Amino acid sequence: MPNDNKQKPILIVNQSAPYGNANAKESLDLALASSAFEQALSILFTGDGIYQLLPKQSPDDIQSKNLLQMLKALPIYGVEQLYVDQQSLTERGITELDTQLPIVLVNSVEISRLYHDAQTVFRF
Amino acid sequence: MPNDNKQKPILIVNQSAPYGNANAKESLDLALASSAFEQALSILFTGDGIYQLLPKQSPDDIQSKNLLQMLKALPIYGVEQLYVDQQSLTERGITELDTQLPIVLVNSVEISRLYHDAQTVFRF
Amino acid sequence: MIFSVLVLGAPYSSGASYSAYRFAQAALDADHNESHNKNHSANHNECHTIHRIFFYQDGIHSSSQLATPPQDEFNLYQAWQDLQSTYDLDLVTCIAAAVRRGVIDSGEAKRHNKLQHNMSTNFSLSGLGQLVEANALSDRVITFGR
Amino acid sequence: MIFSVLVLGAPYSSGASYSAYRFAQAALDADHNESHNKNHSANHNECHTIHRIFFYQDGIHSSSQLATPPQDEFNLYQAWQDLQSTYDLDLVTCIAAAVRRGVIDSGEAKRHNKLQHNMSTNFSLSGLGQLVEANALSDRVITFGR
Amino acid sequence: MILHTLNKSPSNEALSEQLSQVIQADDQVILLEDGVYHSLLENNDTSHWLGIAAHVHALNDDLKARGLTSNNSAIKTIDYADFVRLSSECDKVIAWY
Amino acid sequence: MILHTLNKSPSNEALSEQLSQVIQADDQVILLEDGVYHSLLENNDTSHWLGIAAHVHALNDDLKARGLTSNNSAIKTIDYADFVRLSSECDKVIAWY
Repeated sequence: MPNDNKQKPILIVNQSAPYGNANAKESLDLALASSAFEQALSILFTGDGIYQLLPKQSPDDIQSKNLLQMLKALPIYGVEQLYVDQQSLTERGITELDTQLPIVLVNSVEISRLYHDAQTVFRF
Repeated sequence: MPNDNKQKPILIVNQSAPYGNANAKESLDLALASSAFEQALSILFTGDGIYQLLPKQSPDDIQSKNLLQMLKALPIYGVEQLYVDQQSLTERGITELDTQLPIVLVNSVEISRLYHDAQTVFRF
Repeated sequence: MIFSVLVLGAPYSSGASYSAYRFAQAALDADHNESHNKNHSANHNECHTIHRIFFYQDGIHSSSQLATPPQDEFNLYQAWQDLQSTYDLDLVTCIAAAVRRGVIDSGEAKRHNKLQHNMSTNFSLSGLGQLVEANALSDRVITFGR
Repeated sequence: MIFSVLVLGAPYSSGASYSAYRFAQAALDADHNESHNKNHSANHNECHTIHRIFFYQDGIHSSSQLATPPQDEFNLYQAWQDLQSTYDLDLVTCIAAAVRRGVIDSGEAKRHNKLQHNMSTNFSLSGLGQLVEANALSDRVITFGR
Repeated sequence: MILHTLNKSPSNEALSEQLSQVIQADDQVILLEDGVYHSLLENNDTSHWLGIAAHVHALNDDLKARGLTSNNSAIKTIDYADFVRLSSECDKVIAWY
Repeated sequence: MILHTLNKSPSNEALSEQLSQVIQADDQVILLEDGVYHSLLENNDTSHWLGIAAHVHALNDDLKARGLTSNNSAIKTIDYADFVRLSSECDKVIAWY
């Protein structure tokens, strides 16, 4: 986890399902902008945000861009780990996330630490 | 409760607290428009919508119009009864509503009947 | 069957506008198919019309003429305009909801001394009476909420 | 202390824009009071500046030049414009979020072949880099969400 | 017989409760947008709308977009033409959002 | 020490749960907009943020608008100048909405 205070580490929290509104897309845009400016960045998926990580998304027929494909590109931009709230998965009965994503499951204590280690938190 | 099918009775459901967003105000605008066209109209307050009925609202300092005052004018426009979900009051520990409003407390069965008697339901 | 449609959410911020568009398209297609296909299933043997599509609350943003989605994304604003032209639909934007949110036609621009306007001419500004009337004259009002 | 402010909700649909306006006003007032009142309480003995106010997601609608609230209602759009003029604030509207939602300045209008534009000249369109930079250069980013 | 449409995920529990209060056994439900995440639930609770409604449908385009296939056999996938047809077959349509 | 701002009513339970997960005993909370309805609650539950946070404040203008007076003695009413001051005194500000 990035923890260099001079760099003002950013935590982006995704708590919205994809496609139903612009949150997932506009969160990703901010993540890409942050990494373009070489900011220390962590990304957490929690609540309905974990739906962004389901495999086999195919939004062609609702004429949207595939957000999962865009998430898969994050490592190219230097975002090496995506933190995923284990409890949110359990509550939703989700056992299978996309295998190509660099996922790290986190528990309640680790999530609290992510918030406390960040200088700024953006929630979507 | 209005139940003349030719008149297409309308049910307006208020489930939003006032001031935080436009729902309460824009619901009221629709209620006034409906009564101006002499439509059979019922109005139900449920969930956070019951907060619209709290006495002593004083939104001058957030530079908003007093929505409670506007609700009090509804009888002038022919809306004689405001249906209020008893359970929503209980859950929120609300014991006191504005005394000048023509309130009728309703239970779960009566709420279901309001929905079934309406031809069109508008929720805010 | 006569439908009217109520749209309460803005493009991007809500799926309401897109879902309403798809519903309208399907209702009008069903109507169209009907006149050409006598063997159509019994379930589809009804002619549908859309009396009016009313845009209220944040739904009014669908009538923007100035919105420009990226070229590789679906342009829902343009799609509504095209659907209106094709079927001569009555697309009504609530005037009170729109003026306070910044969507105005040339007439309102004059009235409020604004030098610019931003509403598509495929939509018309009118009052909530148009929604009440649509409800009275339609068999069903289908709402697409935020 | 250097603040930046992030606004994510539209006027009417959310309290975000109004609360952000009140916060900005209070931060700038505290600063102003400070220079005139040496006996100010210890809690207020800091000079505050607002580096930037960034409007993202539905927050971009605050920068509309065409919104006209009823005359008996508070005009939050005008209030932002006045606050900008008074304090020479840097009000930045996210260009990507705004263009897809229908808020554009004269430059974007030209670029997209639109005959009209609707953004207040008290705001400027720019990219998300301006939010990232604001975060890097401010002590606190205060977010007002939908 | 009422057709209910639902466009929010199960996380919006207050909304599901309101629908559960109103729905009757012969009513139908269409899941659209984020409402389709309800297809991940198995619910035999007869006080919950999912355990009450005679017929629950989910829009196929919205399911596919989100990587869902309805493995809940009680939920039937439909297209927008079916949505229009069901709207006309039911007495009225109530939207939950 | 973190300053948390909360602008939604207790009906948004998922939001309160998220905040409860993150908050620590020396953190502070400001209730604004519909968040001020939390002042109607009496909560001694030490797993809920209202039972955890050292100091909970509510914006007076938002309380008054909604007809509320904080009869919860644990909640202090403040104005926007206090909001600004608390923002600078805390290490960072996290908004819950």
